[in-house]
Amino acid sequence: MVILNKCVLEFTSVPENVAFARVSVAAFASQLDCTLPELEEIKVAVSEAVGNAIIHGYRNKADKTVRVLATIYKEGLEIRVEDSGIGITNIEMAMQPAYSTDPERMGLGFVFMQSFSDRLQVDSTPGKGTTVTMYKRIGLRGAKARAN
Amino acid sequence: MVILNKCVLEFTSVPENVAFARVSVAAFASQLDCTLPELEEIKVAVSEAVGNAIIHGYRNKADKTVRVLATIYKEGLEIRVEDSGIGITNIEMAMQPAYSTDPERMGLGFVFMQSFSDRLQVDSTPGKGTTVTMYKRIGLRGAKARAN
Amino acid sequence: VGEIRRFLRDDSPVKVSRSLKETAYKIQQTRDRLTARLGRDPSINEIAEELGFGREEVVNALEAAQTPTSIYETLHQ
Ligand SMILES: Nc1ncnc2c1ncn2[C@@H]1O[C@H](COP(=O)(O)OP(=O)(O)O)[C@@H](O)[C@H]1O
Ligand SMILES: Nc1ncnc2c1ncn2[C@@H]1O[C@H](COP(=O)(O)OP(=O)(O)O)[C@@H](O)[C@H]1O
Ligand SMILES: [Mg+2]
Ligand SMILES: [Mg+2]
Repeated sequence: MVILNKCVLEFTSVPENVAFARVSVAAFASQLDCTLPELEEIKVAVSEAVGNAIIHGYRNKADKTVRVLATIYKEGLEIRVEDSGIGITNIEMAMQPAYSTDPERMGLGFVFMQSFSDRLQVDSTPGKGTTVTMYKRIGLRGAKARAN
Repeated sequence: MVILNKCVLEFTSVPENVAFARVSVAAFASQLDCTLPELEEIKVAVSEAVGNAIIHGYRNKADKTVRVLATIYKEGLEIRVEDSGIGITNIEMAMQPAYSTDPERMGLGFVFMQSFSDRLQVDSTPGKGTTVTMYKRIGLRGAKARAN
Repeated sequence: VGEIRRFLRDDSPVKVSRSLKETAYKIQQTRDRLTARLGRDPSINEIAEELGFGREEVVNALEAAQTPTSIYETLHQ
């Protein structure tokens, strides 16, 4: 697949940076001529993945680093969110709707990520960290599509 | 100085990413309780520095990487823009108002960066690259200031 | 899922993007109103609080309203 553009964000694991990551990835993705509803889905997916990295991966420790990689392909967008936190022992269970290790939480983060993505991959090693990779087909439209 | 928050952006040297960097740094800096005019100045300064990295540093080659580091201190904001491009031989001359190596350009980029910054530092090695560091005092106001 | 999302997320950016231009206009109005009330330029935080948005969304809306070539523009003509 042809890479058209790429960016990496690296930031401190504080909750304020969830909104920062959401807006930044959306600004980057808006180059793809996506629709506003698509942009909304991107924002939600990024918020959930980055929130998970901070809350679960780093158990709210504020001195860690979260990495977000966004890649624009001719055919779509890939978003990868990485932490070097506690990791997930049972990925399949973690991804079940309404499953959460925290009784206060709703366990719907992965549901949103899944509903956004055409392909969602979660790689995790307990004690090492977690990588969530989401891929979404987004076609080029308008002037950009005609130029291609 | 106490660091409150930190982020790094790394992206491809294509002109579309000037807007991406501008929005991202502005979203990050909005944590500092700056005013809208201050935000505008931040955006302009980032656009000029990132634009210079792409246009001059990399001579518009699209396969290079620009790095932007933003750090929020209790007292203000530091923005650093780095390229590994051609570098600047005479920094003092480059920073003169209306000086440009390109006759089509206005040579006002450094003027905007200077007017934004309380401290502006340019480090460059010909053949190695350029780092522009801008620091701006931005006081806490309102709720945050009262909480401190 | 969209439905659930709208119910669950209190910081949902959905309201903002409905019309980013309209939002940008509201931001300017709010800024003027707060400037009159406070006797100084309000911070983004104060504007965001007044409007009930996140401050990053304020940044986003302002940028979108400024960038004529952006997606936002073409969608709201
Ligand atoms: N980055 C991560 N690191 C460690 N555990 C994670 C991570 N992301 C998700 N998890 C685990 O997966 C569970 C389900 O996640 P999610 O669907 O987002 O629901 P919630 O965040 O509401 O718990 C979490 O409760 C947590 O145990
Ligand atoms: N990152 C950079 N790498 C190499 N040269 C640079 C860089 N930034 C600025 N310059 C040099 O400094 C000059 C002045 O920059 P600036 O004030 O932004 O004006 P302009 O971009 O309009 O030329 C440029 O013309 C260029 O020669
Ligand atoms: Mg979650
Ligand atoms: Mg310039």
